[in-house]
Amino acid sequence: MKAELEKRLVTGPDGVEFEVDPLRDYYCDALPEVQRPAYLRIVEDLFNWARAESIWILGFGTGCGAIEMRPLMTPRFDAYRYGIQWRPTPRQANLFVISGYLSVKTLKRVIRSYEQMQNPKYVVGLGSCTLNGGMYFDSYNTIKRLDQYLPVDLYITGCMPRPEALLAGFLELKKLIRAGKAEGANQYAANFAWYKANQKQVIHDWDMPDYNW
Amino acid sequence: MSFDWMRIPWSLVTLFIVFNYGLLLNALIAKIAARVGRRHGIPLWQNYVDLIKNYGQRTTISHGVHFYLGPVFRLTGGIGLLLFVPTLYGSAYFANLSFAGDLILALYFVFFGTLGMALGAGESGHPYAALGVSRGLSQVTAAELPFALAVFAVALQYQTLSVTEIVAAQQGGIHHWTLFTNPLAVAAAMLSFLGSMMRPPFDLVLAPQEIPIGPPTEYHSSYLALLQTNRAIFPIAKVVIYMNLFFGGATNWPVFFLKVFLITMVSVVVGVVSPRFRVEQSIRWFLIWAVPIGILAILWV
Amino acid sequence: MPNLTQIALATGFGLILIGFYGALTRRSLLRIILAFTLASTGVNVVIVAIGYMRGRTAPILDEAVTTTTAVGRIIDPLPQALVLTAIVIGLGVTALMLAHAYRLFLRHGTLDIAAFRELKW
Amino acid sequence: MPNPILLIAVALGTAFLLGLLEERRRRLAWAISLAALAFLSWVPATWLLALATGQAAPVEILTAGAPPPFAINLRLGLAEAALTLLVNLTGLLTTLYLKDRLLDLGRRAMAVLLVAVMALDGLILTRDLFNLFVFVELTAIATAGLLLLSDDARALAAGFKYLMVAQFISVLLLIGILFAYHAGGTLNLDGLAGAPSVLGAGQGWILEAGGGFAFLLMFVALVAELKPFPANGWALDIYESAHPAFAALFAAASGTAALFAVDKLLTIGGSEWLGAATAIGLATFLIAHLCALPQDNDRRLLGYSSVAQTGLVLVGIGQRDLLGDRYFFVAFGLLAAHAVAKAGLYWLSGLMAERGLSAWAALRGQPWLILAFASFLALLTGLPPFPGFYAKWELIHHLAGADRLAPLGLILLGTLIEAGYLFRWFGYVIKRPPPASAPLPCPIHQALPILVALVGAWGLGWLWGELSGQTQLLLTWPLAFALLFLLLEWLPSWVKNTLAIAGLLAFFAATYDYYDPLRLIFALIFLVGGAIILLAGYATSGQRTGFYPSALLMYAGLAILVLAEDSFQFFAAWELLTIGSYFLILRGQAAEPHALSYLLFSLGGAFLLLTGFALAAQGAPQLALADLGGVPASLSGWVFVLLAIGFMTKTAALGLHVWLPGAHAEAETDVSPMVSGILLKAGLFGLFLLLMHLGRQQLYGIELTHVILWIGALTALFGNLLAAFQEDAKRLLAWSSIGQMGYALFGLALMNHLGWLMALMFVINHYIYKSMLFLSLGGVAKRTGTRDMYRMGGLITLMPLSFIAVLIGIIAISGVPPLSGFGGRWIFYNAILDTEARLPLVILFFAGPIAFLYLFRLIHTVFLGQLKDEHRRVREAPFWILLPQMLFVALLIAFALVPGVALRQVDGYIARFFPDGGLTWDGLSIVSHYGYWNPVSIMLIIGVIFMVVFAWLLFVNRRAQKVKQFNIAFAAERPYRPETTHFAWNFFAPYRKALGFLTLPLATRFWDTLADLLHAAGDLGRRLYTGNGQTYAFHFLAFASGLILWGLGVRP
Amino acid sequence: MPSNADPMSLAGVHARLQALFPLGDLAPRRAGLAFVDLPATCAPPALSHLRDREGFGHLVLLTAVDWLEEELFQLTYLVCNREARLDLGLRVRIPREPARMESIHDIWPTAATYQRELREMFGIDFPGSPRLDEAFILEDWRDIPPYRRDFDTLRFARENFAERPGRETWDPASHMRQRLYPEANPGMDPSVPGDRS
Repeated sequence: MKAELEKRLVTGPDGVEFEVDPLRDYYCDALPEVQRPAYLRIVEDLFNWARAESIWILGFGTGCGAIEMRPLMTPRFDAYRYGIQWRPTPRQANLFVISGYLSVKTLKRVIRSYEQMQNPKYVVGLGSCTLNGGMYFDSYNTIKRLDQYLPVDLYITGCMPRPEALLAGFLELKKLIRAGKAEGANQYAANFAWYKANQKQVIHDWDMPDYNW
Repeated sequence: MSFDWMRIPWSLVTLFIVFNYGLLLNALIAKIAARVGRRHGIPLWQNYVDLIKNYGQRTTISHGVHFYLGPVFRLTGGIGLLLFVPTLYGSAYFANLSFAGDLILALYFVFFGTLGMALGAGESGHPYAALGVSRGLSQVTAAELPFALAVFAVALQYQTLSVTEIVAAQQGGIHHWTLFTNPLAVAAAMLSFLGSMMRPPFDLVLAPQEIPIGPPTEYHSSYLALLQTNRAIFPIAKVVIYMNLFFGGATNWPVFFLKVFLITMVSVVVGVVSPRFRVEQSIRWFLIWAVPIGILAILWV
Repeated sequence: MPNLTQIALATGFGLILIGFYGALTRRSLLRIILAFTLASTGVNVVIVAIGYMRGRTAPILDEAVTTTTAVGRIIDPLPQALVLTAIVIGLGVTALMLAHAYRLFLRHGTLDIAAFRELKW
Repeated sequence: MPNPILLIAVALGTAFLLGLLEERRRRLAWAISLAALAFLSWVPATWLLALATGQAAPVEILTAGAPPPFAINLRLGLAEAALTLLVNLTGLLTTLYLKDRLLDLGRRAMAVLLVAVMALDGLILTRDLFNLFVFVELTAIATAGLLLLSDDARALAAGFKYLMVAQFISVLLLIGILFAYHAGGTLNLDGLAGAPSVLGAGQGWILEAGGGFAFLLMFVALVAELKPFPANGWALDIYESAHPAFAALFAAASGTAALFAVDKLLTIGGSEWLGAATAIGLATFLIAHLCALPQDNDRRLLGYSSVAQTGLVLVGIGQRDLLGDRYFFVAFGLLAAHAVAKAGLYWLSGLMAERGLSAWAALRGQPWLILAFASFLALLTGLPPFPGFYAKWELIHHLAGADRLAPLGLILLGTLIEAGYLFRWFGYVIKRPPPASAPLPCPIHQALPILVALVGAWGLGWLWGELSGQTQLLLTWPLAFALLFLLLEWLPSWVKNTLAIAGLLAFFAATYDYYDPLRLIFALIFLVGGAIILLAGYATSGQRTGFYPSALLMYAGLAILVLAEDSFQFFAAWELLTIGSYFLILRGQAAEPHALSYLLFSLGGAFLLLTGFALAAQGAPQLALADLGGVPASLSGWVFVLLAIGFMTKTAALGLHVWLPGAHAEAETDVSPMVSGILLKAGLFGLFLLLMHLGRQQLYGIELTHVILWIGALTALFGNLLAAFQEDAKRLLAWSSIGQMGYALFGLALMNHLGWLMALMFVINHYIYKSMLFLSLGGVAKRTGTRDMYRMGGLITLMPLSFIAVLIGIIAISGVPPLSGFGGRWIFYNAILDTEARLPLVILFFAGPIAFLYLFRLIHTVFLGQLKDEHRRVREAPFWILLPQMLFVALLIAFALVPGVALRQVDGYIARFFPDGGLTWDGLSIVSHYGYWNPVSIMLIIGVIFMVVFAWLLFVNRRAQKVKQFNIAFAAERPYRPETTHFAWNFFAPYRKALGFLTLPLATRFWDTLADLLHAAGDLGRRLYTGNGQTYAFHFLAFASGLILWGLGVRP
Repeated sequence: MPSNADPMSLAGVHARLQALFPLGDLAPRRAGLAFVDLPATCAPPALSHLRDREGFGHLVLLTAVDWLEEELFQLTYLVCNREARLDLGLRVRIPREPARMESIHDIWPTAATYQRELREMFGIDFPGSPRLDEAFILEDWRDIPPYRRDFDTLRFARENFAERPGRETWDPASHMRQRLYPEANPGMDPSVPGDRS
């Protein structure tokens, strides 16, 4: 456990001595709940349509696929036409594109960012490395199957899929969202323990709260 | 001034019109900027979709009471600014709630939203938020100076602080506009307009490439929706003030739409092609270029 | 031939100046005290010289100078009376200075005026 | 009535009687000498009473039964009675003080003491020149003898040096007397004074051969007794090495006698010598004060001070022709003040073990000794209600009347320097750690003289109040109430607090109908506002000694200030509130240097006010404030400048602001709001009066109000700008006060209706929100133990009420609409539309938004951001500090909603000075010539919109997950520690890069170099006294020959 | 390739270096690049000599090779002389078990990162190198350093990471030939998964 996270005794300005436990005091330790959709069917459909039409991707390039996302911002492919744009903070993003091999160290950061996104959130895995380890199938450092650790809505195959494939994938994702079948967040919340067990099996020094709000 | 209750529904109508116009105008401007980069650009209704999506988000987090109230202050600032200034000159319906206060109220009410938002961002505990606010405040103080000078010059010229009277003085043909009767003041005001519209070269505070989007870093889903609503209303309200003071106000809605579009295009045209200033460079730029023109304006009147 | 008062006055003032010169230049305490006594004697000479009138006698009323004729024959008696007190006072002050000099010598072991400079600035 | 000759006879008789006693009966000898001295004091006391009440006429004592030319005569008039009483009383108390020393030295020492007192009495009473010489010599011998009382071995050398100079003096004096006798024919003073001469009456004898030269010699000899500048090395050595009791006698008694001797001499010398006496007095006064600056030995410092004070009395004597019948009141006022204070201070010095100035910190063991020490310092520097204050007031007014501005200026400069080193010393006593030695031994025979001196000081203060013909300060209600608290120190603090609050409110209620609308607002802020802030006093337990007298002294000053009709009351009130606030600020933890700089700036300002009032009064004793406008045009420019600078030192205008940040930041939690919220308004009140009466003034063609306009604008800019760069919360608020005062100054200088209204709005607003902010930040600093903003953070959850107070405060300061700050800005905009001075507006427009910078920085770094570990268990601020804040919040909101309540009458009142451009108050909205403002509807609309939007957000975002401080999107990483994630240090780095060059501390550097120059001059000056007796003798001769050469030149 | 007479050539450098340190012979790889062996103790002085005297101012890389069979680690310091466009590789052999080598971070500060990586990946200790034991890529790694040849990555991957069943590997050449010319080589159904070697 890192030095700054250990429990420590602190004396306040008025001499009162008390204990500070960083993991309990600095982080909210609530667990995620399953969020049911809106009451009315029609309202949920409207929201799903809006979510489909305005996909905000988190700017977090994990592997070699990130370079494939850049052309989408250029005039040739222009993802903005489909209501897709990139947001710097996970708070405001609702799509997390895992673009390539995911080392254990990056997985830890990916989990933290994923958990900081708000409920209807989707994960798209790019390339064969997220599917089955790809050419790093025998690597000691990369995970082999993404959906063991994060609820993945869509895989776009290819080593690395070209921007056209990405656009096709996003359109496919839109269909899923509009159909209401992209409930990865609820799935993550439902079997949270299973996901967390898998993650901890691979990430040994887990110096964060279980769910990073 | 007796308070006739009819003003409220009419001002809500103004609010609705301006809100929709704001969303469409922002989308249009985004498309123009895209077309400059030879990109197709977002569809015009995209802002609506983003708004609905953000309102539709199921979970939110809250860092504390004032974090929760930040966007409320911001939106109240935007709506208030719009309603305290008469949108259409001469029409009994669209003079909004301008009876309450005059130009000074509008000038200082701009800071109400900024202050509330700054406090909310501060409470999020994110260092980028505080850093963004510090940069924003530094830039705004320098940007406000030429605008204050221009407003004072206009007040001196027309010997009044009431917006309605200023617009009244500019009616009757294009040559009565302050643009022509007091060009220096308008020049200073427009330079300061560039600074307050958060577009390059002065968009360091909210630029995604800088520290992630400054103050609203920790805001998301319904908070962000409120901020988006404000981003539709607040720029229009500010432009309305510029229109009323310097460009002869609007007597009917089409003229209003046209003038607001053209004024906004000034900052868009400059913004699309220019790089980004650091904060001290923008402060120096304002103090070296915009303020002397402002001083000339108040001396010349 | 300058008359007697001028000679007396000259000697008196001469003595005073010598006394001042001695007090200011000599470093030893005793020499300074001596210089001051010289000056005070000079003053006494001057006092007496002022009271002198030509052709008059000492102000002693006896059978030679009766009280009635005295006013025309004697010199002005007042300075001479004053000089007595002045001499006594001079004596007192000199005695005190000698006592101080003695105690200073006991303590510092030297009589040089420049040695007693603890109190300065 | 006892025969005055007894003064000499009893003293001499007892001295010889002591000789008859055996050696071992010392206690009896001591008792006898005490009884003798008591009788000696009783005689002149009865005479003084009789002469003062006119029952007796001055009496001539013919020693030999024959009229003067044939025998020596002594006179006992009013002056002589008073002086002999002073001498004998000092002698009595000194003998009492020297009990132990006398008992082990034996009866001879007592005899010498009695002879010394007798000689001094003789010096005062005698009218015969030679007799004068005899008593001078007797004093010299007695002094040299009594020097040996001291246990300091260096006294021997001092005694010898003194005797050397005494020898010179006696030589010159004797020759002078003889030649005077030769020329004037008689030794009697009255004879010489009236001696007819061929050229007319008066000092005819001087015209005889040698007469002028004789007088010159006598004059040089007697002035040398007064320790004039070059020739006072020996006096300083005596003061340093003598036994403190004897030094008291030497300073008080022999100084007095010598001064009266010179006074008698001057009566026969003609008026052209008065100029010489004034010049010598002034030179000694100034240079001695300068040389006292670098001193750190307490007795030598007191030596320099007494030499200087003697010089001042000599100046008084030199101005006798100008003062006329007030001469005795002024001269004896200065003399008595010096004598009592110096005696008291030397007696205090006798108690101290070490000689360092900070060793006096042992005084803190006995609070009444601190009161004595403070009274003596106030007595010396001439602060109210002591005689020195009345005397200096008369002296300055006469000097101003006769256009003698050089001596006036030099006297005030010297007094300022003296206040500097004395109150620096007072700061050491209150603040420095006491020496490790045993607590202060204070046996009864040493305590009694000090007590008598203290009672004497206050008695003289009362007496001089009566004699001055002005208002008797001690009997004014506020000051009496404040002094009452000196007696109530033993009560617990909450009782005293209740009393103080009740007193303030009662006084306000009693004097309610004396105020015109303008004064009413200031009275409200001073008294009722003060009472509200005093509520915070309940938060501290214990006795809090020293707080309530000083606080009420300040409030007394403020109360009298508002009610003052004439310049005397105004100036006395100004000085009272200055001293009171100095003692208040000094209580702060590290406030010593800042309190001193505050006092010096305020006293400097006060002396400018004094000069201004004196010039305006043109010789009259005081000037009614109402006809301040009636000053002739030639003077009004200068009066305006002097008074304006005086008032601007109190409102910390640019250049005179260096004291404010330190003073307000280092003061205690509930003192800061008093000093910042209330005291700054005294300066504004003064400026209001000034501009109301004098209006626009020209000086050499420059429009003065225009200059103040620029000063106001620049102060606002630099105040706000520097506030943005402070790291210490209270310093940030202090700098912000400077900025706000700049705004008020600007409003005042606009010289139009709305400008003054804006200034008043600022006065009210600034009081409310600055007191609130200082209280809340004081509470936060008390709880978190630090004032540095970057050490705090995230306190919003732990101290919500303080947060609300600060939030409301910053909304009000920034001028954002709903609250009253906006009212001020609205009136400001309407005001500037009327003026034609445009350029300062640019600076003020720039200063406006800068206020946002430091306001956001204050609230963010303290309440928002990351909560540090050690602050996790911080409790809310104490209840009694929160209560005033909540009162202020309510006050602010009420004032925002209905500003009319406070401003309506004042608006009418100002209309008397500026009829056009007023506001019309119809219904809820306020309409001016240019625009309209409806506070209630603005608040309503904003409230409604806010509630609607808030409801909408609540509906949309019902279940927000409450998260803690590290749940932030920190680039997918875990934030390291709260300290590293709280952004507070160097908050406006880009601003510093852009405008950093404006924050160079030029003013501070200027004042520091000035202070260093004075110290260097002092250090250089004191090098003159090399300690070598011969050098001192040479100095004396140089002084004598210089004076003689000058004298020969002036003789007609 | 000018003979060693030309001072600027690698041979010249080698000759001069030979005079100072017990070098192996020069193994030129191509024009401007050669390798030479030298004992471990001489490496740091040789490197500083090359840097200060011979103008080899740029440490291109520091890597290691695991000679499992000879129980040796071979460290290669590749330095480059920009002006003369010469690259010289110094090869040093250190024993595998007490894998320790003198740190050269004081000659080149960048070497600290290389040494930190070698420490994590090979387990070679460079005493005195700054932040040597801080996690570089592998956080909280509990197995033997992965770059060592006696570490079986495939086994580790299978044990630690969840696999997706049904993964097939096709030889790309034959697969494409089958896809493009199905008639030329019948019987090979491209869709049938070949077993993995």
